[in-house]
Amino acid sequence: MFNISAFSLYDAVFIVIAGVTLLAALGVVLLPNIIYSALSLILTFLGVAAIFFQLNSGFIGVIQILVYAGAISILILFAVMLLMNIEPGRTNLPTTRLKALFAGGGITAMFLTALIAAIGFTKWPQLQLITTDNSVEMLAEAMLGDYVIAFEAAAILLLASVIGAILIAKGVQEK
Amino acid sequence: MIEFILPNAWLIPFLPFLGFALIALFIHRWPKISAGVSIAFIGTAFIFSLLVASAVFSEPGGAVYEFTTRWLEMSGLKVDMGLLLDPLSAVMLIVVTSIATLVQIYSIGYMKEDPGFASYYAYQSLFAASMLGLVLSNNFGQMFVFWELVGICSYFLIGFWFGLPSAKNAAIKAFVTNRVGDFGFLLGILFLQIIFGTLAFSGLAEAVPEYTNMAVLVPVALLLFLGPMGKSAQFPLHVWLPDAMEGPTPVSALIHAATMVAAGVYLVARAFFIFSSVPEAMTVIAVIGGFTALFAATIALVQNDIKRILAYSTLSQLGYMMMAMGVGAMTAGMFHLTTHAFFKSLLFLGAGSVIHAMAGEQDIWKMGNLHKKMPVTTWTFIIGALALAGIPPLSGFWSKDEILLGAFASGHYGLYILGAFVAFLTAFYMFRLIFVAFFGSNKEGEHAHESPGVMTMPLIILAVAAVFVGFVNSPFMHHVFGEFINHPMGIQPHPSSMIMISSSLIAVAGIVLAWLIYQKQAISHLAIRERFKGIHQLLQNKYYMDEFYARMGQIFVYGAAQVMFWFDIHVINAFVDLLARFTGKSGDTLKYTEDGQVQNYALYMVAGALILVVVATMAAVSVIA
Amino acid sequence: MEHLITNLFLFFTNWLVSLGLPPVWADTALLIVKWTLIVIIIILNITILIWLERKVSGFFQERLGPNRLGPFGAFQTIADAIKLMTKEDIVPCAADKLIFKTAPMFFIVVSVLLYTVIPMGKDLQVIDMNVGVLFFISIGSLSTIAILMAGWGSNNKWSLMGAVRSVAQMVSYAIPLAFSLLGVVMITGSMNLQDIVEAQKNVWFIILQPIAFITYFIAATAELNRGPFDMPEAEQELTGGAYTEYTGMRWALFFLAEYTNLVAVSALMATVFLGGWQGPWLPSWLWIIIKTYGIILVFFWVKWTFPRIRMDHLMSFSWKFLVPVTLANILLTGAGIYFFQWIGWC
Amino acid sequence: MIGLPHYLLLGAFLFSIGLFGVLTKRNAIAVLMSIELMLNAVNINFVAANKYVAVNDVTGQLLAIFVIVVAAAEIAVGLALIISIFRQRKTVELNDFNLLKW
Repeated sequence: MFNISAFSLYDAVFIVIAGVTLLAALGVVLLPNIIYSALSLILTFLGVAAIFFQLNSGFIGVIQILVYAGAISILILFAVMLLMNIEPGRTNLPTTRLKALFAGGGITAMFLTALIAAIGFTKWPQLQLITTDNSVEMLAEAMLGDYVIAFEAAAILLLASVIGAILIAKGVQEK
Repeated sequence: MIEFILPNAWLIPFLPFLGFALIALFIHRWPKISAGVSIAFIGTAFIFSLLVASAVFSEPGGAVYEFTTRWLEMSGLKVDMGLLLDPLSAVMLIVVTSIATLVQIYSIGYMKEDPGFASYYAYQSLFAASMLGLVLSNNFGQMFVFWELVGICSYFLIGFWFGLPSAKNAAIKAFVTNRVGDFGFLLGILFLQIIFGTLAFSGLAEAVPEYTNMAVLVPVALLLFLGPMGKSAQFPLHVWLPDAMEGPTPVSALIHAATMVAAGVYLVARAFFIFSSVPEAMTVIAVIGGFTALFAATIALVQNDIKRILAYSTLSQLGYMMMAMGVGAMTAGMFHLTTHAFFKSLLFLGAGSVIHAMAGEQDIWKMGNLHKKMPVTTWTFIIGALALAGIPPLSGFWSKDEILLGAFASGHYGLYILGAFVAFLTAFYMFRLIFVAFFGSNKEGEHAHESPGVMTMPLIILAVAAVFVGFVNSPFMHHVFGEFINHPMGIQPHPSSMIMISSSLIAVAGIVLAWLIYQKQAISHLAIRERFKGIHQLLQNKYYMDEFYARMGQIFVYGAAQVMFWFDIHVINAFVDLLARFTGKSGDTLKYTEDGQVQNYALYMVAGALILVVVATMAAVSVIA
Repeated sequence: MEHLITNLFLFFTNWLVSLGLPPVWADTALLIVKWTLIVIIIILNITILIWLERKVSGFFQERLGPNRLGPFGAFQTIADAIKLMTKEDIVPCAADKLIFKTAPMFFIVVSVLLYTVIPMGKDLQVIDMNVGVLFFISIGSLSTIAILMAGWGSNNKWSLMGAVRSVAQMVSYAIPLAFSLLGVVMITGSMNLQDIVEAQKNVWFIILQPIAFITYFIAATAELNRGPFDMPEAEQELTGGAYTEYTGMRWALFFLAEYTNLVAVSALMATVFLGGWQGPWLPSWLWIIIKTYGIILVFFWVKWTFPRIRMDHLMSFSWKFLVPVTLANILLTGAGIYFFQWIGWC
Repeated sequence: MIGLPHYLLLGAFLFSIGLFGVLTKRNAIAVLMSIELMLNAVNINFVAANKYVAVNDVTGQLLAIFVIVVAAAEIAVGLALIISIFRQRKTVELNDFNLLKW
């Protein structure tokens, strides 16, 4: 399977990005300090964005950076800073209940096995990566054409969630 | 200019809408500017309408322009929107824009003191925009949208003085009553979409006549007719229109006499291809129209409120138009719509002028001798009344005559007699109003004063129109109107001098009777009232329709509530109790799995998903193997 | 002159290929060379800029500015740089050391990354990306994280407060910033910066989109944390905001990154609104430098002329004024495009 | 050499890491962050499948955009809820969110 002559720069870049992304993702879950978790979450987002760039979908990549790395991660960092009331090094520990820990780990392992098995056993046709990136125009066409209702619904969802978030976070004013 | 306006006819409804938006958003603080903007925009729309009409009527038989664009498209649903410019819509455009312009000019004087001056003009503009949009729609879907917009504008305008409980209630009543009709209308539209796959008039006009399954088409046509029934206030749904007079009088003139209530008639004319292929529906329309005409005319005989008399008269005339549609005389119906729009708005504006002069007094018995102080109002009002009564050669004569002729020629003799009788009643109650209010002996009218020029000018213009509009479909002008506005399925009989003469005589008889009773006082109206006390009571109370509705509502709602109460207690409640007991028992047993830990729930969820994945994989493997 | 730099690049890659390197690797090497060049240019440029700002601000305030070292005090910055480099590197003991040390590096990397898509001349661009404008905005939004890291890592209340202010300000102003550029993107029909430059062959977008230019300028001032929107650093009340605890080279990195951002934003503004590298007689890469410096001088002017604005005014100015105005501009642009298509001008 | 399966595998690993986080973390914000990981994994699958399979179609990328939109909404409301709970209970530990416990 592994053929050194077919190994290209593209593959090397992929392996590096994927490795960094996965390490950062492990960091999110395993680091005991939630600030570090949040920062490595940002690194994961950037890694996923890099994966998108490598897939020649620059638009999604840029959106990924803009929305996830630029906005969502800031929200998370703010929330973390607002909600810290114990020492930072103990903010993101795994659950104390061993049963839950083992059950979670076991289920995750089984799930991963099932997924890997599914990917491995599927007969993938020899597919080539589409290298053209005219996706911005096509995305615009699709978004405001066939999927316009979904687009509107997403807009309304965002509006509703913004208002909801503000109201919930503000809390009830005690008179 | 004409080349420009045809593809850009959307400007006609758009301009008033722009006016509405400007007033509502920016300039409502300056009432005078608001009024000016509103009038300027509707006036421009009027000029555009004239241009459109000149283009449409330049070809024999009328040119038809249709412009369609795709509004939104996705797999399985295509929604078009478009403009339809044909003689029918051109006539309606002119009627709506001209009367709206005059009414808005008139309102400068009438609404002068009102604190809501600017918002009044905003509503007026919005109404004009929606009405014009309705007229220009080329499909049922778009039309329905504007139909509802018109309804909401009517609601706003009836309830314009929402501080008065009566105005508020009238607005709600109008809205709710219209909902009943609109619900049926919407159902009809949906059925059309399901059956024919299109809502465009052009597409339906081809498809409907070839469709033979009457068991489907009859209910669809009747459902569609429910919309006009509500909007044009036909018999069971008529109750809102008289109450709608709580709104400002120019509103009554524009909306509840000339334009919005005519939308129902317009719809029937627009969808004539559907109704005319369903004879049963035609009969229903004719009977309901005729009945409404008679029913409302009789009520109008005994009303004392000047606006209510006119309101019932409007009802009656709308019934007339519907009757014309029903007997197949589509041309006559549309013609009557056009002429009626002019003289009825004239009458309403005249009534408004009187009310304005009398400082809000609406009871005709408290007026009198107005003709000395208000000559312009009086004489224009009389012209309008003569036109309504059908005195030749005023406009009402020609159109009313055509309707009677249509009823006669299509063999509906009963309806013909009914129509002639209604014409008699019309002449009578209109001149009862005139003799009592304008020439009566009461001294109250002495304090009146003529309205300012900004109010009398529209009256004069409308009076001129009321005299001359009728000629477009008279034998003198070779029935020009009918040449453009007709339908192959409609009937267009040759004029008959017998019917003309008889109907004129009937009208004159009505006027003479009114003169005898109310002016000459040869017959005491009080004596008549005493003699026919029962009937008078019945008419005075509008056949107790409102009370009837209220009573029926109470009986049915209360009765149904009784039944449901029993059902609820003995069936549903028992079942629910059973469920509750079951739930309680099972909850007692199962509660120990619910430990309040979100993650445990997530764990169960993922485990379930995992089981599904494994089962599916095994199934797939077994299929392959 | 025009093709001087491109020819040099071409020569370099051809040389590498002739040495037997695969073209892909040669391109990669060229990319590295380009980045190195950019970093060198940035550092040189900023040395000049810092001197220029001090001099210009001095003149604004009727002072002389630096005037001892070298002609017109031109070597002052170099002396400062030497001072900063030799200073002791202090890390507060209560600080979160890892975050404290990473923040300046992250900041400078993000700032340099901004230059990826800016066309610095005809055919002179690191990567010609079809979503260039959006890329610029999204990378720009990353610098908030660096500031937040600096503020948190310092474990000092002034730092944290400055960082939180700064982030709130930058997140708020990122919205009008992006919306202002949208008008231009709508007219061009492309987010590629080269296309945008090409589209200004006849008329600059500052004329077609004056509102967008002004809103972009305001939003960019706030994004850059420059005066009069320099609340986050406000020395008088916050003792320097997020950078309070930083000294020596780390502080210099922040300083450097801020100026890097300033140049990048000005260059983008020149590209998007002032016709980019287009101009007569001079070579294209000189034109963009001239235009960029012109805009930077305006930034200096604004900073040293207006007083600082209160934080709540700052926020409500963005949400209640700039965002509606930019939205209205988008609406207007759409209507205008439709109108011009309708009368057949484009 | 790198092909669609590798991207899918990356997605699978990322998803599993996120899943592990959701099931075992104590801190509510950490759970939200893990959910973001899972959503990102899904996005990788969408975009990769789109880029390898569909030549003239962008449905996969479009779905990814919608996922991002929903994620943004989710994180905003989720964090607001956590803040609201924190105000009441002074903690973000999921174990302490036990008002609904029997």
